[in-house]
Amino acid sequence: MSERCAVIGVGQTHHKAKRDDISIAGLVREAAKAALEDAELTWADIDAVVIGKAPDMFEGNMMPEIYLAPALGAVGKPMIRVHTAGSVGGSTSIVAAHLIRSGAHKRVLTVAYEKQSDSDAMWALSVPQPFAAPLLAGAGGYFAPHIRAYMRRSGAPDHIGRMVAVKDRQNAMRNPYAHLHLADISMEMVEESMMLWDPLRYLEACPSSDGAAAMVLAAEDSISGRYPPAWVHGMAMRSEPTMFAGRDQVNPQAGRDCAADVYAQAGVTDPRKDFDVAEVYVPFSWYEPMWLENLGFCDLGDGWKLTESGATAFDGDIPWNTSGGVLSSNPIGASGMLRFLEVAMQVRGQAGEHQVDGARLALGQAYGGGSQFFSMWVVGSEKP
Amino acid sequence: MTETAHEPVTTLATPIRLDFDFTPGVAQSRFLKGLAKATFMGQRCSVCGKVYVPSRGSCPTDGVPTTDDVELPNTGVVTTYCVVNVPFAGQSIEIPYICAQILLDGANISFMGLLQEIPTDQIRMGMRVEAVWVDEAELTPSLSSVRYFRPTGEPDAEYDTYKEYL
Amino acid sequence: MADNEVLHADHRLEYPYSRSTGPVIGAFLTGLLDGRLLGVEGSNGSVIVPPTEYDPITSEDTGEMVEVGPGGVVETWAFVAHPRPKHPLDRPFAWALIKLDGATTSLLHVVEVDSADGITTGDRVTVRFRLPGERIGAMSDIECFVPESGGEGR
Amino acid sequence: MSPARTIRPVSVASFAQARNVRRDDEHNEVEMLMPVVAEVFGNISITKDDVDFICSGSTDYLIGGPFSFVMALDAVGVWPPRSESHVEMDGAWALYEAWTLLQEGEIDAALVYAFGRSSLGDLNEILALQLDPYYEAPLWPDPTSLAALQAQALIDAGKATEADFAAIASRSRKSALENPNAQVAIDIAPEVLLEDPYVVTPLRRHALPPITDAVAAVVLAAGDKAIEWAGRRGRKPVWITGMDHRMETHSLGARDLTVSPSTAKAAEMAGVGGGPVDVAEIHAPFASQEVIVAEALGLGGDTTINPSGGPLAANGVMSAGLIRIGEAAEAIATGRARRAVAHATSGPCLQQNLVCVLEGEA
Repeated sequence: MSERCAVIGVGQTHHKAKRDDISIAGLVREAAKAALEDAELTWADIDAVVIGKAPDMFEGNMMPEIYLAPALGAVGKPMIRVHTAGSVGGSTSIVAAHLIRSGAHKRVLTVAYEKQSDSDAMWALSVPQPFAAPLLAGAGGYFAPHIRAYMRRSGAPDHIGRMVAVKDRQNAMRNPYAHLHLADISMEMVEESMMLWDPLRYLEACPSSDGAAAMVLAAEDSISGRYPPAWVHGMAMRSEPTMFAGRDQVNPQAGRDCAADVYAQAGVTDPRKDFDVAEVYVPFSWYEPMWLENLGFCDLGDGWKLTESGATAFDGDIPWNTSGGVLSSNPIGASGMLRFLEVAMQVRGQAGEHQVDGARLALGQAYGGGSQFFSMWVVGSEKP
Repeated sequence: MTETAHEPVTTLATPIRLDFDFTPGVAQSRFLKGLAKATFMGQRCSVCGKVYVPSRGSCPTDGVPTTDDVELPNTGVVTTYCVVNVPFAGQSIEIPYICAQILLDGANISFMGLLQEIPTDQIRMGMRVEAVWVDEAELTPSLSSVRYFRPTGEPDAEYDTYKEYL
Repeated sequence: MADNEVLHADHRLEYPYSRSTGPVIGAFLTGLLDGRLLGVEGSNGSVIVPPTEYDPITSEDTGEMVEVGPGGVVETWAFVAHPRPKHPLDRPFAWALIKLDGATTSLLHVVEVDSADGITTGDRVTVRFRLPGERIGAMSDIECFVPESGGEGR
Repeated sequence: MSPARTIRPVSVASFAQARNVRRDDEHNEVEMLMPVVAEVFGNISITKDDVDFICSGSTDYLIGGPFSFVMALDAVGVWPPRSESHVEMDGAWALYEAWTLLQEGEIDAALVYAFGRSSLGDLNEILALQLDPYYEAPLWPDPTSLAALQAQALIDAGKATEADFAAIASRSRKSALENPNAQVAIDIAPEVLLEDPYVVTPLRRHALPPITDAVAAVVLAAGDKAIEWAGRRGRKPVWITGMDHRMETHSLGARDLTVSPSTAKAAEMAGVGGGPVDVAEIHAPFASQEVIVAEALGLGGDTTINPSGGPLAANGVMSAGLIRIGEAAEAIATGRARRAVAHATSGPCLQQNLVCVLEGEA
């Protein structure tokens, strides 16, 4: 009963710390119009709209699909708003793809965004609530102890995180849309940057960005666009409880299960070999080796060795985060979709300077909350 | 048609203030009221037997109400930690300081706490710690009743004893 | 404190949001500083007020800014005898959708009337701006609309 | 026009809700949800392990803090990890998402839940934040005022009178006497209600929905599970035969507020006109809005509207739409209807509308 689904158009904004030139509607339209142009379609061609973002408190605009409906061509159409924390950009893409696969619609526009400079990311993510613990750590303070746990478990040397920080920023130099363009990034520069949440330095953490991402998804009989379609070979979401006894936050079961599910759908047995490129949600540098293991690209404890060997570099055998990743652009609600979008660009051959030659099958991953929500998809240049 | 004597408006201030009545619910109230008496009150799941502190009223893995109250001691283990070096809004502690995941003895889940009375470069995973409470007159139903945790001086716990609770 | 008593606390959610307007909303708000009301050309010859970057029905990009008002017609109304603290006026008023002269769509704002008998659909109203020195480039620069007859009610 | 495609029959296998109340003073969201989730599974003797997908609907603004759906998940106990999603919308749209997945044929059962405590903050201020953040929200128009603009337009168009609003309110709250979960249930004649003062002219107090704390849950099932699980209660399955939802523009000044083209379109796509409608559960929070929705759904005089009491008897923000689907399904399952329509709405003045058609077996 399930229809084939493909990405036929992608669009994104130029991501910046503050897009002070544009309204919220203007921001989402910049991405959506680019995706429509890429698909060679107009607003009227779209059957439904699926929008995603992280907490509404970023912009102080409750259930923003209500305000944004006319800005996104949704008048007279179905519109859905997804919110699954940091994984939302990925989940939004998946909900949109289900609308195609179920046969409900032929062409769906999906958009994710965050205009976090309207307020302050640190505030909006952890609004102080009564009786809660006094604010102890801030955003990175939640993840830094888990990074330390990973280092302890794997015996990874200190410089691995710095390598990832440099690699992803070098990749961002190839991506005109990336927020950070640090031409002189180096291991020394990362090491000399401020230690924020020991063991995490300033340049090992993601920026706070305004930005939006959009894709047009289509059924097999409705393909159009400037580039060949990126076919969806597998997609899945997994959640586990935020806090529970014995929870493994370094290598969460939900991530492993989610990966196993999409790999089975896509016929992937050896991710490192089967994928040509992967775009994975790495907001802090150490999450690359952690997710390498979680996603089964290597054995447990060996993630850092893969990074160290250069395998995940742009010219490595399995490039990770060719767009520059979350470390180079982080409009939170859109960050997951940017991962999904980048791999679609790769298998469509439209990634320009950050194109991996001959990319045919790729993995996009997003996670959210305290690593308890995962969404992933596998896209390929061949029909599944 | 848009000539104007004014600088064009490019930003708009829209302050938003909403007031709520907040309740943490039955189970968390019990935990918070325990703090006002300088005790850690946890709850045990009747299905899996795990002890949650604080408990939000349900076992997150079994989805059943937790009703079995358990009073926990003031002592525990640092399972993992980070040293905070970044100033941010709402922060009231002088940097750098240690933010630790603390597993109370008898609990099956760790929570985040401030660690003091030790230089930031001497903290270790597995360190034994105890809660230091505020003066009795200052005790309130809030985590602010825990001034901080400090090392007890006991030998470190073996990694294997807490590795599931990082 | 009884053992079964549940705790409560006041919780205030507060932030001074600062929004970038983009060119179209920015032009409208700049117009308010000048004491002018602006719309924007939408699809099929329409004039959208307040102006947005997109047509509210077709979603197509909008065109040139055009001046509208200062008078208009009440399309529908709702009378508030007891304003809420955050309402634009602290005395009785009516919310109204007002189709300004030259506009195709209606603007949501308030009309100063002291009773429900003072307003009817089809009434002509005109804008009352705040004094130039009090304007900040926001919707509140429009203090309210008043009946064109002068607001004495009927 | 009928639905353009064949759809997979999916049943509303179980429905549960907490008693709708003005204020649950005691529990947090997890504590409110747990008994309802237990009941929705218990009704048909299944556990969380029997559902393949979970989807919820809620909004952070009711509690005034981000990520309220994250903790709510603890009421289910998603371990081992589950395929799970969340919409920041009424639970009716969470049900739509789950229904979409079930259409693909790869899963057979899903849990949908919704929760919202409107009592914690000032709903009149909170809902203003749904409006255009540049032009409208800064004026803080409250939902009652916006509904009154719509009601006045309806009166001006000669489509309804204040007496009609009172009749709807009177009928709703009288029907609620039969619903143990309803919040406002009373038998008062419309003539008496018309003596109520205006809150915002032309809406009198009785035309407004109550403020409600509510949670609700539904289990959807397809294929053999639908039949088997219904059979465990001696029931026949209640099938969803069509579902659709549509959005309108946000600009109130660009809409004809006296009609609901989005409801009409959704009704057409869901196939409402394909047979007689015995019961319609309409999510029209203000009495005046029921007039508009009933017309858009094309209902005739034979349809019983809101036998549960509807949103005028209990209006849990984020759950009231899901509850309409649950109540409509119960009406069929208990033999009070053979074919029913459920409706959910979102946004000011009925901006977004969902329509679900349910049928029992003869």
